[in-house]
Amino acid sequence: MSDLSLTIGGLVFKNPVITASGTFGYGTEYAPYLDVSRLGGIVTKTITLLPREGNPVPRVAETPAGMLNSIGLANVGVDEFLKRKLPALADLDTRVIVNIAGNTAEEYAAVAAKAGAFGRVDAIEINVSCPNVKQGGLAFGTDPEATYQVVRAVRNETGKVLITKLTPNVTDITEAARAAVEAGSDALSLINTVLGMGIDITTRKPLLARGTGGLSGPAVKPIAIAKVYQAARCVDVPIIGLGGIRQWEDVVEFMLAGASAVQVGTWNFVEPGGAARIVAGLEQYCASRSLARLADLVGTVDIDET
Amino acid sequence: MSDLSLTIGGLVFKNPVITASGTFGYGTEYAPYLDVSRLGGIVTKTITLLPREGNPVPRVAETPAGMLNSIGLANVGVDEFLKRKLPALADLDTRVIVNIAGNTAEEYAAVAAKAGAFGRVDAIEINVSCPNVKQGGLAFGTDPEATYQVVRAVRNETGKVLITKLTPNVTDITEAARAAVEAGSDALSLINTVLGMGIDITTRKPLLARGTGGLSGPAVKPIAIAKVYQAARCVDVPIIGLGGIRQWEDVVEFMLAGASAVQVGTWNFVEPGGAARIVAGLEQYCASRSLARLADLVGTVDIDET
Amino acid sequence: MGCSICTVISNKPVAEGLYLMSVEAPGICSTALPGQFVHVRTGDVIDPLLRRPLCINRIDSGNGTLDLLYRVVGRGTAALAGKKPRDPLDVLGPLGNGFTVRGNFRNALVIAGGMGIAPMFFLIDELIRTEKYVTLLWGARTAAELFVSSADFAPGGLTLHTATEDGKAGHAGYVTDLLASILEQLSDAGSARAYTCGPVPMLKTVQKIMSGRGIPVEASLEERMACGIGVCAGCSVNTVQGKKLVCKDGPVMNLMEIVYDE
Amino acid sequence: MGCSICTVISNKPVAEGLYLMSVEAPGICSTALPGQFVHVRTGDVIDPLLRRPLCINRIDSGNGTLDLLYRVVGRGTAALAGKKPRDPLDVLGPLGNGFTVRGNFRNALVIAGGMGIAPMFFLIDELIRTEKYVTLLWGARTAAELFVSSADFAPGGLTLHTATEDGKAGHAGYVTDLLASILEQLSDAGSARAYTCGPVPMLKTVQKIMSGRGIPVEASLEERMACGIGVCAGCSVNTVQGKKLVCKDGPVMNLMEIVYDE
Ligand SMILES: Cc1cc2nc3c(=O)[nH]c(=O)nc-3n(C[C@H](O)[C@H](O)[C@H](O)COP(=O)(O)OP(=O)(O)OC[C@H]3O[C@@H](n4cnc5c(N)ncnc54)[C@H](O)[C@@H]3O)c2cc1C
Ligand SMILES: Cc1cc2nc3c(=O)[nH]c(=O)nc-3n(C[C@H](O)[C@H](O)[C@H](O)COP(=O)(O)OP(=O)(O)OC[C@H]3O[C@@H](n4cnc5c(N)ncnc54)[C@H](O)[C@@H]3O)c2cc1C
Ligand SMILES: Cc1cc2nc3c(=O)[nH]c(=O)nc-3n(C[C@H](O)[C@H](O)[C@H](O)COP(=O)(O)O)c2cc1C
Ligand SMILES: Cc1cc2nc3c(=O)[nH]c(=O)nc-3n(C[C@H](O)[C@H](O)[C@H](O)COP(=O)(O)O)c2cc1C
Ligand code: FES
Ligand code: FES
Repeated sequence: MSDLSLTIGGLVFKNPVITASGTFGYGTEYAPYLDVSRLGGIVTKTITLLPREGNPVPRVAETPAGMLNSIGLANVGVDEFLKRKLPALADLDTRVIVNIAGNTAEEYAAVAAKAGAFGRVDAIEINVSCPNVKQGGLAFGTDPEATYQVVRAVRNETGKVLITKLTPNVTDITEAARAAVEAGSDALSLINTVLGMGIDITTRKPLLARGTGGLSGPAVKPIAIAKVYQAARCVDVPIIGLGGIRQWEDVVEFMLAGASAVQVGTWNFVEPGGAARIVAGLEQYCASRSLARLADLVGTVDIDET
Repeated sequence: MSDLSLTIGGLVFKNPVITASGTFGYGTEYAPYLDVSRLGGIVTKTITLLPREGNPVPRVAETPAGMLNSIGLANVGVDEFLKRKLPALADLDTRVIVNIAGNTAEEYAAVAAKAGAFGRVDAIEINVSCPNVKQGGLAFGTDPEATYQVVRAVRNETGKVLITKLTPNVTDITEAARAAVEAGSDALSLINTVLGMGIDITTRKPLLARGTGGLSGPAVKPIAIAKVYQAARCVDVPIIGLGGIRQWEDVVEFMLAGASAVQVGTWNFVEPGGAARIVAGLEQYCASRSLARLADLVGTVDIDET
Repeated sequence: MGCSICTVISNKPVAEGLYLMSVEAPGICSTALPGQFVHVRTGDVIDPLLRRPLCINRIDSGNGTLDLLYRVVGRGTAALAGKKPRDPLDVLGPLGNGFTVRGNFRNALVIAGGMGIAPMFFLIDELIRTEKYVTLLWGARTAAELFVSSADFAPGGLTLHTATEDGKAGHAGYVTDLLASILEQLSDAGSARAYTCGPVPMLKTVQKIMSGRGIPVEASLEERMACGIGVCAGCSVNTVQGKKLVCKDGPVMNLMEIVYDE
Repeated sequence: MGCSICTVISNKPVAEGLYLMSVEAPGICSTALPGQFVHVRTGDVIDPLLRRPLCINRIDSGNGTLDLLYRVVGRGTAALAGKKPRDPLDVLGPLGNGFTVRGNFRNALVIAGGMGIAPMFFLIDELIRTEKYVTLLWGARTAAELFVSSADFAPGGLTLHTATEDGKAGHAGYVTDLLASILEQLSDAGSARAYTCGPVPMLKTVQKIMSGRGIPVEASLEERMACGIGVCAGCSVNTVQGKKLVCKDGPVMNLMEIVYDE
């Protein structure tokens, strides 16, 4: 058996395939379609201090080889999550990562403190794509200084492994990457969705009620690979790569670019159970190539730097 | 007959369909496949002061519903262009836009001065995605101040209609848009390609020899629509929208988002002659809806701003 | 509830742009309830990317086949229309909850507009099987779309009223024009249930006409979907109890509790 | 040179993963030269997006059909393999320049490795028609891929030497192993021309072996392409005269002028 495991901030993941926030519910919804314990980990939807109902519909739409969403972080709120959703994950043999957001750094910290008190929570992923209400609603993640503040605030509240999830909608991803690491993030995950929009020419209304939204799916994979490659070369913490993954080959591609692990998002909707099939594909890949450690691939893209 | 025309900086275009830089050669290569005079305009490849051979191969690759390129601005240089390529456009009944770039603001200005001396050149499109050698190679377009400098330098050299072509690879497109307009740009075109990358997992080499490159094609259309929508709401000059256009419906979508005209890029490769078919589609669209002026659509997306 | 590669048995147009596809799917058929839907992948491709939600139109439990009735409106349904017998079809389902068929009532009023007819054949089959008196109010754009008659259902149980926008069959106009007078005729309104599916303006009208009558009205709703199983939170709908998800809390919901904005 | 919707006549595997497709394309056939290629859209879809370049394998000018010989290596060629007789096929071509067939020479040496055989049947047909003595050195992975014999060409003109990597037919090894000795046997080297197509390592070897012999060597080259007609500047190749474009200045170029990096 080849070794598919990897370590992030001291935490061992048995394999690099994690399901992405907002695409795997609270962790058990896909149980009828796959053995969740096959996965390296799962990330919950973004959890906020108070429950949120989210944005008006339509809040999903299809685009060429991708989709747009503007769910608006609909979730049950941290208390309800910890009371009613987290217990269902007790017996799963997989890492549980709770994704959090807030409108202020203090809100992030408060959610992290609550979630961090639970043993079943293995790590916290900080979604910095949330609007920073104190600074006029621009996302925290588009400003390295705000990113630093948020990560720092969370770091002060919890000893859990911290992953900061970066937005691709910036001029230079390495600035946010460095800020997150300096503030104490144990790892980075990228990319969150790409800003996008579509318009129905018959009704003249936007495809999403809110106008713009987040693009995901195969269409964004080249963007994600580029950002992972850039981030991996500028920080020393592990990178979790995501954006458009749908098959084991994509995972290998992200690993070559510098990712230690990956997340599968939109593809869960297309192929429920697809994430487990990707794990099987990686096992076969390692076996057929007699690759002892999958992690040896990380960052080994062969680029002529001239 | 409906009126498909529009005006940019006093220059009348008979219809909004223009072919994009780098995807239509020097203007005549596609003549066997379509009547170039059917088009509203054509944009040449980027022209630089000196000839350029471009980057090592592979320099094109395919991605989900899109493609990557890193041609490296291969072109014959401005003198050769003006002497040998421009004359062939003499008899075309279409607007000729010369796309220019340089490594310094002075280089941009020099190319603009040379091209601007020719009557056949109707407008100049400034490609600010070129690396700014004076400032360490980051693209001019990623820095509003550098964008301003370049546009200003060109504006000082020529009275031609100026279009500044913006890169989408920025945190906030409205900053670059405002800078270009303040510096005297008569219009903006967006988007240039999106930073992307792919890796061949068999060879472990990047799909493009250079590693990262520019993503284009249908995959990026939602990104382009979002940027056009944002830019159109913050400046008063006409916007030329592009990114992923392949059919007349896409043109209408860009117009609703705020574009006065559009450019067709990658799709030329898939369907030579496709740009002319799009013009025909727009004519039919106007006729079937008894739309007197296509330009009335511009910016009329129906968004609930709450 | 599962995801399986089924086999297309037949796939034919029944009116212009309207197709009926039969799919061999014994697993789904054995548990499906009227009103549930399936989430179909239209091809083994990444464009179009998402699955398409379609109601279960009818079930032949003997043969283990289910019918899908769909209108070609875009790329996904066009791809479906291109499927041939023996082609594989990736079907997720049955999903969501169904109509209430059991219970202590005698009269069933079914109000369907346009593609809203899709879930109703299965429902009517079940209503007749459980010995209800069924009145179907069926509105369509053209007479050709009224491609099924009461003879296509088990005998005895079905009274059919039709309306067409082109006026070529039945009442000329909307099906909701008929609703009020049908309600008057209803012998025993206290023991009636209503079922409806159709475009939003129709549902709003039905909601208005039915309000205050004490007849339970179940509607099969539509919303844009990504996952189809309650994960993405894409398909939300406003109800008097707050936002709910059409795919998981529906698609069948109490019409009187749906909150439509102005 | 044009873009047209042609019709697939037949499409069959000739060896594992190797397909031969016949396409009705009288317009293209009437002007095509050996060595030219066509740029094919593999479906009416946006994914895969780009056209695929394929050599013209052979032409039946009487029937106005052309053959494409292709190996299934990815999504585009897999889509091609799924085409059935009467399916439409969007073909752009003929593109690029062809091999030099005319001229004052008697011996033609054709060196093909793997898919490099693709443009050679058309070339050999023309060489035989213009009364050259043709020697074909054909290397393949397996014996099954050597699916054509000298009997499949007009009589008299063709001598065939084969090599297979699995050693099941002809020389066991690379086709270039045969090249030097064949050159020795060549009666009249001063009046010979060589033509080659195959993977880059093979072309490099051919370049080395042929160097200094004064025999013109034309190679059909490959590079990643977007437009196929000299617009995108994607398919550049280094030559002693600087960068050229494979699609426009090639695909047939003087092999001795190609600059390969180390
Ligand atoms: C629970 C449910 C059951 C349905 N049952 C049927 C049925 O039995 N027969 C039938 O003809 N139609 C039904 N619809 C509508 C059907 O899903 C759409 O017509 C179909 O998805 C359109 O796909 P397309 O690719 O052809 O159109 P496109 O417009 O190209 O689709 C683009 C995107 O929008 C979505 N979309 C488009 N129209 C609708 C719509 N009306 N509702 C939801 N999503 C839409 C698509 O799923 C896709 O994601 C149902 C919808 C829902 C939610
Ligand atoms: C002038 C020319 C003539 C050719 N003639 C033939 C022929 O007659 N028979 C044949 O089997 N093959 C031929 N090839 C190679 C053929 O074009 C590729 O095998 C094919 O494009 C692969 O497409 P795919 O979608 O199956 O593979 P994918 O790997 O999925 O393709 C991805 C992208 O890479 C490109 N690509 C992949 N391999 C090659 C390659 N070797 N050369 C150029 N582009 C490639 C594709 O066109 C596409 O854009 C020729 C190539 C060129 C440049
Ligand atoms: C419907 C939907 C909802 C999402 N919700 C969240 C969320 O709540 N929090 C978050 O950090 N990312 C969210 N994302 C982003 C994904 O986790 C992921 O970063 C992105 O979709 C790119 O990956 P993919 O292409 O594999 O989907 C969401 C994505 C989708 C499609
Ligand atoms: C092969 C290729 C070459 C390009 N070269 C240039 C160029 O020289 N100058 C420029 O401003 N844009 C260039 N572009 C960008 C296009 O003009 C256009 O902005 C981009 O491709 C998005 O539009 P599309 O999706 O319609 O292709 C190039 C694009 C491609 C695909
Ligand atoms: S479609 Fe995903 S929650 Fe309903
Ligand atoms: S493929 Fe575009 S120039 Fe050759």
